[in-house]
Amino acid sequence: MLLAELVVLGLAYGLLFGVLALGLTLIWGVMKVVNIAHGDFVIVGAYSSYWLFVLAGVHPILSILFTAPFGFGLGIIVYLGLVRRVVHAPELMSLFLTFGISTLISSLLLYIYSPNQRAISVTFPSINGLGVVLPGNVAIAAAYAVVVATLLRIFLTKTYWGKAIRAVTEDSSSALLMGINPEAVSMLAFGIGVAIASSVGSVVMLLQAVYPTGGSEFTLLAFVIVVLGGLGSPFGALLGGIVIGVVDNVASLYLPAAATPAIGFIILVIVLIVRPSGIMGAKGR
Amino acid sequence: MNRNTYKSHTSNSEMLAFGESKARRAISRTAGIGIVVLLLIVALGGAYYYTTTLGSATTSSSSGQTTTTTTTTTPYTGPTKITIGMTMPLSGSLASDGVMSLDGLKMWAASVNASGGIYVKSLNHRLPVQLIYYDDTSTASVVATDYQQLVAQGVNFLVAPYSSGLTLAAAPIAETNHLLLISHGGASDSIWSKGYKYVVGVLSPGSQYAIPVLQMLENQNSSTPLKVAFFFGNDAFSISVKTGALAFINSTSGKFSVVYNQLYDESATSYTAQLSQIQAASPDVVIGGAHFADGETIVKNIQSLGLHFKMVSLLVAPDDPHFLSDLGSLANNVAAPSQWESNLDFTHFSPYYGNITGAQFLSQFQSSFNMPPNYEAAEAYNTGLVLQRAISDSGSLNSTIVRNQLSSENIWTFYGNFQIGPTGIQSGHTMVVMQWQNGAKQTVWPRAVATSPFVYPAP
Amino acid sequence: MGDLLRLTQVAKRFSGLEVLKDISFEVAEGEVLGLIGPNGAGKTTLFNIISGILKPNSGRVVFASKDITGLPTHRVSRLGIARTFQIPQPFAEMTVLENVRATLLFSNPRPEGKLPRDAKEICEMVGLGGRLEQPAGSLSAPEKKRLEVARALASSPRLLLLDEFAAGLTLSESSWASEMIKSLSKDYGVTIVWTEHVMKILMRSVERVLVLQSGEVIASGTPAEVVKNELVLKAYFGGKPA
Amino acid sequence: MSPLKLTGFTLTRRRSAEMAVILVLLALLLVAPTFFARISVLFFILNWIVLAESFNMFAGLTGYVNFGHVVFYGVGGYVSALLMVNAHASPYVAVIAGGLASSLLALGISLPTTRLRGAYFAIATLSINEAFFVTFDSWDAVGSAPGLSLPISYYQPVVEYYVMVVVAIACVLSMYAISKSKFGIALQAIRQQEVTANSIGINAAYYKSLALVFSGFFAGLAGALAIWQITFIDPPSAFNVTITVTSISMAMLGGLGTVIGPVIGGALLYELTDLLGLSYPFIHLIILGVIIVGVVLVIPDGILGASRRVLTKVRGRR
Repeated sequence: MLLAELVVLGLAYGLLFGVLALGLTLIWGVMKVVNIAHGDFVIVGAYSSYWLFVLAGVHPILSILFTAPFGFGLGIIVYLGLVRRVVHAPELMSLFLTFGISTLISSLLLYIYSPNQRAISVTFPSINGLGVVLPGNVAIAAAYAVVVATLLRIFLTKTYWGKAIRAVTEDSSSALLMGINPEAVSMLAFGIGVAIASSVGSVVMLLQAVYPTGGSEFTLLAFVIVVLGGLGSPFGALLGGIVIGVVDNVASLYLPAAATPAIGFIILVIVLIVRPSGIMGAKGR
Repeated sequence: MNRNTYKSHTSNSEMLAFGESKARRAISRTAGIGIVVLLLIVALGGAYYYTTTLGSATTSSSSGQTTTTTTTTTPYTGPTKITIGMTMPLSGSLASDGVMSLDGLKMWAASVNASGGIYVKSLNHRLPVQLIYYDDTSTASVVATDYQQLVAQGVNFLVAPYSSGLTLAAAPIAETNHLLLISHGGASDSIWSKGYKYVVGVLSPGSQYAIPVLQMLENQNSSTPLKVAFFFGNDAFSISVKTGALAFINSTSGKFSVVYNQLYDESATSYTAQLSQIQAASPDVVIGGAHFADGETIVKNIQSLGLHFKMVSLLVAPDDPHFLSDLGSLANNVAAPSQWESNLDFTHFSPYYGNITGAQFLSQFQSSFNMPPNYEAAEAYNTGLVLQRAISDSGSLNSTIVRNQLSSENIWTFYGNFQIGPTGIQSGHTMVVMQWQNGAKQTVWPRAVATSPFVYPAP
Repeated sequence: MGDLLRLTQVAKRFSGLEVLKDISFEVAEGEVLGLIGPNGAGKTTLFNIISGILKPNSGRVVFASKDITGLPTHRVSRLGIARTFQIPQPFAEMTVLENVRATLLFSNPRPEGKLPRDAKEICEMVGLGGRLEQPAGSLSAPEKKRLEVARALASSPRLLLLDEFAAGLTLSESSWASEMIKSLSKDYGVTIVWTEHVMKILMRSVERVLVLQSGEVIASGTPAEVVKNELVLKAYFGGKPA
Repeated sequence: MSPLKLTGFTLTRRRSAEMAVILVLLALLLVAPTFFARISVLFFILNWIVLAESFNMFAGLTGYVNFGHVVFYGVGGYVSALLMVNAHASPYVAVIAGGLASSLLALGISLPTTRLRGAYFAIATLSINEAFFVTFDSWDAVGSAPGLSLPISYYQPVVEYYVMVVVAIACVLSMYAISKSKFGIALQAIRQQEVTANSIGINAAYYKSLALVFSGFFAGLAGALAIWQITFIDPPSAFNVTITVTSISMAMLGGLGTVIGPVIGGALLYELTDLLGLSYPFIHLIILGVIIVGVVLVIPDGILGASRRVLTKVRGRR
């Protein structure tokens, strides 16, 4: 029964992880930029939700209505001001730039809000079913993840701009021939990626304490998931998230608790050795 | 345009200098530029250190010369201030602890200087104190270089950075330069097992942390052995707490039985799996924790899983005032071993030193920094008090003399007793146990200082 | 004199899709073999298998009486098989001369080889004498094709694989290409396999043609014979005469 | 004419001037401990130069971003620390053992990972580093989370400094030798077009492994020397991703793929963070962030590339 409970918990966390990674994979897919600041945008969202809650009493779930558009705007500003310049540069250049952005965001947060950890106490009742208990906050996080994944899927398959993003991801040169403006698509993808990260921050506020320099942990998690699933593949990101979520939770049953974080990384390395471009990755990339 | 810039960046044609003199000239030029830049760095660095280290030495000696020739009365030619050097983790993973500690020291320095400084008998002068602090970014290598910088600047005494690991990185520099290093936030017992002479601690070492909690439980008249789950984080400090707790349990013969004993990963997003396993072992009490965020998450997870234990005692997190504001009613009945609580009163002990009580410390800190202090701030302030006492008692700014003076001090401050063992380890100070009761922090152990009875078992 | 290259029942699948089905043929020493077929017929895959970039699922590749099936690319190269890429892939930041020199440095010259071993000479041979110091990345598309040949020649190959070599070249450039190929075969004794999906250019310079369609050899013979083959006309030219 | 001849050396006036400057600089490094009190700053400048240069030795030459570079530093540090703490080994032996252990590890890592391309390689190496971090963090035989601390008898700052000087010189000279050799040309070819490199007879997998082994060796030496100097090692300080990212930043700041670039970048960035940390303890990281972003936007080709551009422009105007 404990196993079933952990699998359910892992699935729920995995969905959230997957959505976190969706933002990263979208940006990678369109402009081949590895965004090291991804986790810092999560923290920015989390802090926004924290202050909205503390100062105005806005419920963290409601504050997504603010953090998502805020993240979108922030993403577009960062794209236009900085990231745009390195889209065509070698991979390392964008890595270096986003590292700089990450340092800047985390150190500004540190300076403004002090290094103290922040948490809020909003709890939802646990969900009991079939002998399995799922903490209410985790269930809400999973529900959020499902909504975002569904919305993104509809956007990517039904709208012009969504299709344009997919076209550029698959083959940027032929997308160019089809009359798609790659600049606009990149801007949009970066905006959506940051919006997702920032809204994940609101949900994270329901689950744990945050602190200004905690972004790198989310970045690392998103990296691992994205590569596990196959860079640029949204479905792969969700799948990778679920794999990591379930493995992370179930492994603690069989291994010393302190050693469980290694499992995700070891799985990733093994997957890459067997399938050098991830589970859902394109062949021969 | 950008594309072109990157092209020229990646064009390392000189790497493949296939015999072309042009390429070779390019290497020469770039190497030349490189060397000039390097020289500039060395020169700038040298100038900086000259002004900060040698510079200060020359100004004091020259001022001495001028005064001796022009005045008739015996002028004061000694140092004009007591300099205390340290690094603190002001950024990085330990930043919140580092900032809190630094604030405690700043508050001490301000109060000393407001009262005119410390009287140094050997100089027959009252000198103000000056804190010199750098950010070590929670990184050991920065500690290593910055303590050398402090030594080079000629500081009189050193205060250790927050945390055991960083203290261990600072210790050899203090030791080889014969400078006193007072540790206020390094609780690992291993610091005092290396044979350092100049490293002194003001706080109870990690091995002592869980003992009052266990003593308190021992007192709760249970006839059968109390079932304990140990659930500590995986870090040096928490492990030393667990080691001390296990040693204590082994010495009590049959009062406790350990039914669960695992370390956890402090960065985990949830501890549900382990908590379920703990529940399966059906312990009476859970003793563990590590830092702030993980402590809060554990309490939240216990609530969301609907688990109930007679007592939950965690390290660090419950002692932080944010614990209540973050968790609200969930905080109730959670206990923690604590180095210090503001409601403790030691004024009836003697010799009492420092003209400040716990309550005064609380209110002064609150008004200076606009937030309530935690025990890290108190430890740091107490570090200042202890140093101040040893300087006035020995009448010297010499680290070796002050270190020897510390060996014979047995004083009380708002933080409790100060007395050190032969290795420099703190032996006088004792831990207390705090517990959240109806939204208020209460000291529940030892009975002599308790502000409220221990709520056990938790309702 | 035996065959220089012999393929026996080579097959290749990509995630279930059969790209090559039991291909068998041989190339005689000194021959110029044309390999034609529509896009997606498997020509590049075949080259990738011969040059060791891909491993076949089954079948054998024998070069100069040595089984080279699945041998890594660099070893295949050192045995004397050079190739050009359909889309030129030079070392973009190196100059033309450096591209050729790097190849000379790592190739394994054959004592009986007649090809020049001097980078400048090779560049002049393919008409790049005036571009020696230019970074390869900044060459025009036809010049890059010439560089592909220069680089291939620098490894003093016994067998040269030309992948869609004339595609995208103007008329005068492609006639230069066929002249050069003839001369390589005649004057330097290089065996050549040349793929093209446009038949015309190839027909003038090859002795024998294989027609590949959907991973199978559907016809072989002299250019004149192949052009008349019903199957080829139907499959390749959609039934209309060339 | 063979390309290898090009490493031939002709003494021109410019070159002798250059040699003079290098010799003066070396002499300064050698006598520094007599007048410079903060010798550990010089030590860590050299330590970072070795880290940046060893990163460059693989990534700069092959174009593959090794995001787990610090794993060599950490393993080198741990191996030497274990030898000193448990076997009371001579620090020289321990440092060399640390370097060798890391080069062995590099060989092991290279076998499965050199098949991976681009970002996949970067993240696979990052994951290997994280797996090492977590393993060491819960492995009692290597001290687990509390880490290891050297007996104070090992603490000899001046000796450590001179060993560091030797290692740094060896590292930069190795990079120079590699980039001027056939090996370096192979790596250049791999970076620019790996498929083509293979098809002209370059055994890319072999050369990449070899480059990683060299890179790992020097990073391992750097790690072993750092623990000798700091006297304390624990998993967060040994396998810290920030060290990798800082090494990358240093190499890029100076000029990736060049010999002298990481030397300039390493010295400059370290000294900058050091001075900023000393002067502005609360805002130095903000300043650092601004500088990094500024470097990407203003001199994306690093200091060497930028100065080359400026010089070309000046020459053009003349």
